[in-house]
Amino acid sequence: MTLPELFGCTFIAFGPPFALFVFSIANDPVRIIILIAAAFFWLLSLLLSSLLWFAVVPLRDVLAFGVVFSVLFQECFRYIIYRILRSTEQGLHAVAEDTRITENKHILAYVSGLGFGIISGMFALVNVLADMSGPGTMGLKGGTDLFFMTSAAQALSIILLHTFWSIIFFNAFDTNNYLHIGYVVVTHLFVSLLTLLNADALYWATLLPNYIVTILTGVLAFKVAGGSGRSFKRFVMCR
Amino acid sequence: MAQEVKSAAIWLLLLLQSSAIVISERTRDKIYQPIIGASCFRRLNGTHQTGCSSTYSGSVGVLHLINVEADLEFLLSSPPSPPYAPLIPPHLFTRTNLLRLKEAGPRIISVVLLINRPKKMNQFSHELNCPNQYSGLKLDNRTETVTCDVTNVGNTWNPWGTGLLHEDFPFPIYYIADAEEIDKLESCFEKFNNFDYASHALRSLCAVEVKSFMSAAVNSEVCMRRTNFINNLGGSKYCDPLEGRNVYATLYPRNSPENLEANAARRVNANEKFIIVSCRLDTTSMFDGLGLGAMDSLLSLATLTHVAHMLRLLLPTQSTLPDPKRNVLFVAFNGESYDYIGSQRFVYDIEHLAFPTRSTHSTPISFENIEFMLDIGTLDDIRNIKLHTLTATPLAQQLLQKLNQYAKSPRYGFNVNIESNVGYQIPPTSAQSFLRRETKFPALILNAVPGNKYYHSVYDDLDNVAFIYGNTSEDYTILADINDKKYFDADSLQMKVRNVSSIVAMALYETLTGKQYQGNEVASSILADEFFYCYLQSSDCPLFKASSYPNSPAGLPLPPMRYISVLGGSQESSGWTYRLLGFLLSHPEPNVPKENCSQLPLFYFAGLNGTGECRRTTQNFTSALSPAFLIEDYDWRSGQYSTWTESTWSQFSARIFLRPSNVHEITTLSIGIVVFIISFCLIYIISSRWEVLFEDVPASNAALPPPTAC
Amino acid sequence: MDEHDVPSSSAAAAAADVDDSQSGAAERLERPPRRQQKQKISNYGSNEQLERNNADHTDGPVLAVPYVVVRGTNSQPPRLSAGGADGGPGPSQQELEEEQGLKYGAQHVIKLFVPVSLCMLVVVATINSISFYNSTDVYLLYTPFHELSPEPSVKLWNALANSLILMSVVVVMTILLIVLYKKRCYRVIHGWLILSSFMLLFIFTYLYLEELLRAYNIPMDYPTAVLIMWNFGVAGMMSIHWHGPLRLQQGYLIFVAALMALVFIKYLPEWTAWAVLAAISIWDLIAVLSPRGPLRILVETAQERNEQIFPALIYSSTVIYTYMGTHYTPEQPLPTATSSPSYSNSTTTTRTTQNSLASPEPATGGSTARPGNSRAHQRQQETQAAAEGMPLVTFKRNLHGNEEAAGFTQEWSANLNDRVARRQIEVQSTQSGNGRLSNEYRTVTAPDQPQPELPEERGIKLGLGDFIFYSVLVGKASSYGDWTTTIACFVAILIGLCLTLLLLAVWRKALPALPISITFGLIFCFATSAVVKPFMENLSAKQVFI
Amino acid sequence: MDLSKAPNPRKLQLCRTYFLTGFAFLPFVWAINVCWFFAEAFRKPTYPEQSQIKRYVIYSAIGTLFWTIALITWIVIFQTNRAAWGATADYISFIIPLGSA
Repeated sequence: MTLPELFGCTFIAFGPPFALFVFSIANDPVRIIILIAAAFFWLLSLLLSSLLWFAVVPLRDVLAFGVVFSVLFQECFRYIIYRILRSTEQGLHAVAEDTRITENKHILAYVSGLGFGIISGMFALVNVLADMSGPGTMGLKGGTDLFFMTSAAQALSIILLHTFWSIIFFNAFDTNNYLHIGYVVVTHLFVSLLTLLNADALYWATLLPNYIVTILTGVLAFKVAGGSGRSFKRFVMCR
Repeated sequence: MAQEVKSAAIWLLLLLQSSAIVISERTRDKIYQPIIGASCFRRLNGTHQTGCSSTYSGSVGVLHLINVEADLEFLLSSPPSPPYAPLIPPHLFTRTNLLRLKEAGPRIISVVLLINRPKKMNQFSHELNCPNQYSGLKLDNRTETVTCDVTNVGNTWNPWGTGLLHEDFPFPIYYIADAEEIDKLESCFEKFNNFDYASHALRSLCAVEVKSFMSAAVNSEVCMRRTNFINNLGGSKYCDPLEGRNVYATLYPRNSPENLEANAARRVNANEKFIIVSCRLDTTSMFDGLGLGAMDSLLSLATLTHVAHMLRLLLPTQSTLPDPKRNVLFVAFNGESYDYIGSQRFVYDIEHLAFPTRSTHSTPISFENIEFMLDIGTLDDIRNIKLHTLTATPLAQQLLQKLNQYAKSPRYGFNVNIESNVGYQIPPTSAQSFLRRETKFPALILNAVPGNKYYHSVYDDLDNVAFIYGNTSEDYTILADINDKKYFDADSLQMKVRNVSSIVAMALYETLTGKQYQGNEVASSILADEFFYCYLQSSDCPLFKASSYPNSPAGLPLPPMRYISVLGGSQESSGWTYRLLGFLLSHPEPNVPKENCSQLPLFYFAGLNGTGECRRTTQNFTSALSPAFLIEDYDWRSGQYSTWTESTWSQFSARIFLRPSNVHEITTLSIGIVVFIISFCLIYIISSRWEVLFEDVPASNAALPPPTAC
Repeated sequence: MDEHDVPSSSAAAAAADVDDSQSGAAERLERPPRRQQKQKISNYGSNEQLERNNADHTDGPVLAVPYVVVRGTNSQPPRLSAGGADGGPGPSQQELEEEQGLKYGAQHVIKLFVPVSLCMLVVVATINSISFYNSTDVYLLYTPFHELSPEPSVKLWNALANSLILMSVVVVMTILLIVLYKKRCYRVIHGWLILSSFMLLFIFTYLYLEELLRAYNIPMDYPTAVLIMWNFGVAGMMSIHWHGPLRLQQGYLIFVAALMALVFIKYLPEWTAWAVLAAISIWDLIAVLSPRGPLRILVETAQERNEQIFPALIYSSTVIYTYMGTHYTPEQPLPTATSSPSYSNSTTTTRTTQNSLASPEPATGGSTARPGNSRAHQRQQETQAAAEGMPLVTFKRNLHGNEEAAGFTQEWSANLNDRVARRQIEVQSTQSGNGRLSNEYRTVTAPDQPQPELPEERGIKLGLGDFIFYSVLVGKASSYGDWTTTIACFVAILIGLCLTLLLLAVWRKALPALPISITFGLIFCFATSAVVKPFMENLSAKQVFI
Repeated sequence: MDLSKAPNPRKLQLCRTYFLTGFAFLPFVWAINVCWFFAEAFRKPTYPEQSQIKRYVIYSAIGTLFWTIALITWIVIFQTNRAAWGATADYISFIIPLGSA
């Protein structure tokens, strides 16, 4: 029935990540493994945070609590995976096909970030998508029929954000740039808490800032990863 | 590490003690809302399929409330975003409207919801004008019965019938009885659909999805063939024949030695004489599990029960009768609504000397044993009941005279007048199966002039018979005195039943004993009260309790289902009637201990006050499965026997939700595709020339000249 | 401007924690030529094609040879000297082997991820589309207790009893198989295998087809159905038990495993399925690792007999090559150390075009780029190189719940000579300078040597049993209608597989593939459906993203 | 197994076996044969057995095509006439659809 909606939202949310995967991950077994490992670590963080949420019965309905802690847990695990990757770098160097992955450290960061992003996006969206396959759409008991599209857009922004965050985060720890670390954690908290407004269908109040943050973070990540206005110009000029 | 372990342990403890289970709401719970109701389903006979079925995956339609005929025009003349699901109140659920909806086709009308708003309704019967039109008494092998003239609707047995029960609909019809559910539907319609019809195509509309997919198709022949033919590992079932149980009981136990057959040779005991008093046990309606048939069949069942009860109490032992070989056989036929399944089978069994069954160890009964048959038809209006016979016979004369003698006697003050009606204008009752075999068969039919506007419909309920439960916790097992009218006023249902059954019982009393009835005792209206309470309101009632095993689980607080249904279906009504007749027609056996009281004819009842008692009963079952399913390669189109089958289905369900407009869907999809393609191109470009973009960082890349790709 | 020099320094730092700084310098010194010649490739316009080449066939001696040389020289200078000093297997050898083990491990992991994921995909899709496999109404003979009572305790002991029975059957069958194998009753074993795969390919496929059509209410006539079944089954038998295209064989093995998993999901009671999963992985552990474990015995027997084990049992990421070295000697003489680069490149490029997988030769070849590589040394190296191809020993169960062991191919020793020969080729090619030769490597167009390529598959092999039980786990998880649980199980299992393969590459011995993955899978399945699911549903219902 | 390693006579033998097997109502095997040996037959540089392989491949292709057409036509005929054929259609039915003639 509303298979169109299903596919539409799937494309919106997972099209870009899929493209990223196809063009930058799929060729290199090591990257695939790192991707999945990152996903696994994200799962662990989620498990911990939901355990906390589940255990603290009184605060179950206060989603903000769970959100804050899960964000913190995620960042912790981001750090853990950072440590792990950096410590196994030598091994990776030996393992990797094309050594770009170890020469350019941002690739590791990017891959693990994408892993984080994809899995979190999936967990946020996959059940919604499954429910979307029925004949109905949102809105019978409150909620607008924009629900699905906004969820998809939101998930996309989260996926991209995770990627950028990892790039910034890893680099920040390489260079002891605490500003960047702070930036990552704060923006993550900001975005997640902002989405609390979605419950009241204040979509523009959430989507707009989130995408602004996404773009800013993207630019920062671009800079961090060695891009610059000049290089970008050249990149564009090449046409 | 240790701390982690500790904290984990603490968490686990918390988990264990936090017994509050999390109610997490899936998105689908916010999308859908279930609607409780009853669905129309598919039945098949030898030639046709009737009823309705949804599509395989469930039919979806946009809700549209029909208040006046004009609203239908909106749906039928180029609706903005079909398919629609009209919400139709009963008074608009007419043949013409339904047929128009059917013609419109499933692309326009995908679901029909019948909502329980009976304000303007003044008639509602979906049976044919001539019930059982194609079975019953036929002459010079016409396909239609001669006992009813379709062309003259006013003179038919169901003048208000629309015949929709025998139509085949391409869409499911769902009946919503509960007021809350109706409010849900209406509010949803008002909120989302009931404005600016022009823009229906552009916005999300409140729609309903009904799942009632029927497995069977075409006709009984096809679906039975497919069911019996195992064509792969897991054979699948398409339809079941309608099947139930007739309940019968004799006034006197047939325990005289010549009636107990020692050897298996089925010999008829020629000098046994039976007066058959019969009625119909079942009823039907369009929707699954609904339909009480209060007026169309329950009245006659009540009368039969009272007659049996009264005769049992009045009459002396069989040996003292002038003709000690005489006996009365009370039979309640099942499945009569579907071409006389029960009576056809009964006749078939008697022909084959298969009644009673071997298991009863009693001699079979042949037609020679039957003295005459008094069939109690519908008693819509007891003021003018007619005694129908095919031909004028002295027997009929005498009985009519006896009946009227009591009916009119000032002594009892029933002031009922029973007229005679001779000829082919015979009501659609079980007697027709007997007459069909042999027109000389002495069948007399008590039947009132049809006055039931809700024949075979969900509205033939206690309101239709104006029943109010008196709940007089009096002893209903004893006969009442003629003069006590304290509980029920004269024209209450209880009194009507009391009067009619008293008249019949007295007439039969006179017939059996040869003496006129002089007593003051008449049938008990309290029994009638309890009887109707059980059959119309709740199976969890005193009468059923008394007539079942002591402290056996009480029946549901719902009236028993009286649709014949299929093998393995709930045979509630036949079961209760069986116990009831057993209880009311039996003699107590005080000196038989409980443990020896398990084998028929001995039966252990809870009794009036719940302390069990052992009684010698006479009741039993016979199968009510149409002979058509017994005869090898029966010709399904011959119309000789009932061929009704009921399709199997997996589920009935209905839910409402918002159906997104095509515009919305297309927009979503196109946005998705655009995003997808753009991201692909973009990322391909970037990844193919990422050295350019991120030139500065990796030392090894730094020395590179720009790639030749650009 | 810190972005500019930070990464380089960090690179140096990262390099420094393994090498000394001058090695880092050497690194920078060494690499540019390679990059340059990489550019040259693109000049030749065959950029895409080559990129894709060394993308798809991640083994590329094409690139590997110079790489290894570079790394070998700068990343472990002490080793080089050690390697130079004695040709024997010093510690340097060990570590090199380890690296390569990891390297091919990485490729093998992916080569296994794909089929495992496919198998799970088939199962999950079936579970979600065909309700038949979702409801247990009929039961296996081995599970007499049907968990019908609502009591959890009763269910529990039912499940335990069932799994105990099932496991004992499994154990008996294993031992029976070992006995047969020891007694060399190959006919019996083969008959057994053929019978079981026959049943799967015909009866269960029949059932599957029927339910599939039923689920979508599609009419079909017997002639068509029979023809389809007949074709499908026979082709399957041919490609599994005889010769067939590799992809087809792999496809059939995946499908058979999926069918088997579906059978388990369908006919095992709820809790029993979980109990069996746990029990089977424990049994796997015992049977493979314990000194007298039946599968270990089987492996050793197979080893000392130099046999490869029945293809019906194992998913092989490469061709199972049956007649090694039989055709080699007549057709071409042993190439000598002075064979031409063009020839050597033929060996390499054809290896990239064939789908055979990562073989350690180029690497080891690179590592042997030093004076005095004696035959003994190479042979000994062979043994170690062979070790990383060592597959996981696993079982396959057919519907009787019995199981056969799956070994691995031992062809390395069978065709030792060819290896030695080609070893010499590569040694020669690598000896003659890296950059230039590797250029030649690339500039040469697709080779057209009629003589067949030398056999050298040593792809990792995973028993169908692992496919089956992974899929059972994921399928069971997905049968609760919650996709997050399914995904969690999936990820957990893949990670478990990764770890197993990592250990395999490190320990160099046959390992059970089930325990780690299944443990992870079970933990995540239950944790997710109990704790994470409500959390995530609350979040996604309120559209909160974390 | 891997063709690129098999000696030519072996290839020819395989191809022939597949071709002959196909006659046992096994169009699928023919299809496999075509796909599998196509490169051998047409892409590879010529070698003595190639002509035969080519012939087998072509015959297999023809056989596959024939079978495909035959099967499709039969299915079309059956699906269109199933309701009309009545009992006979039911008796040769593997799956009889629910709820339709």
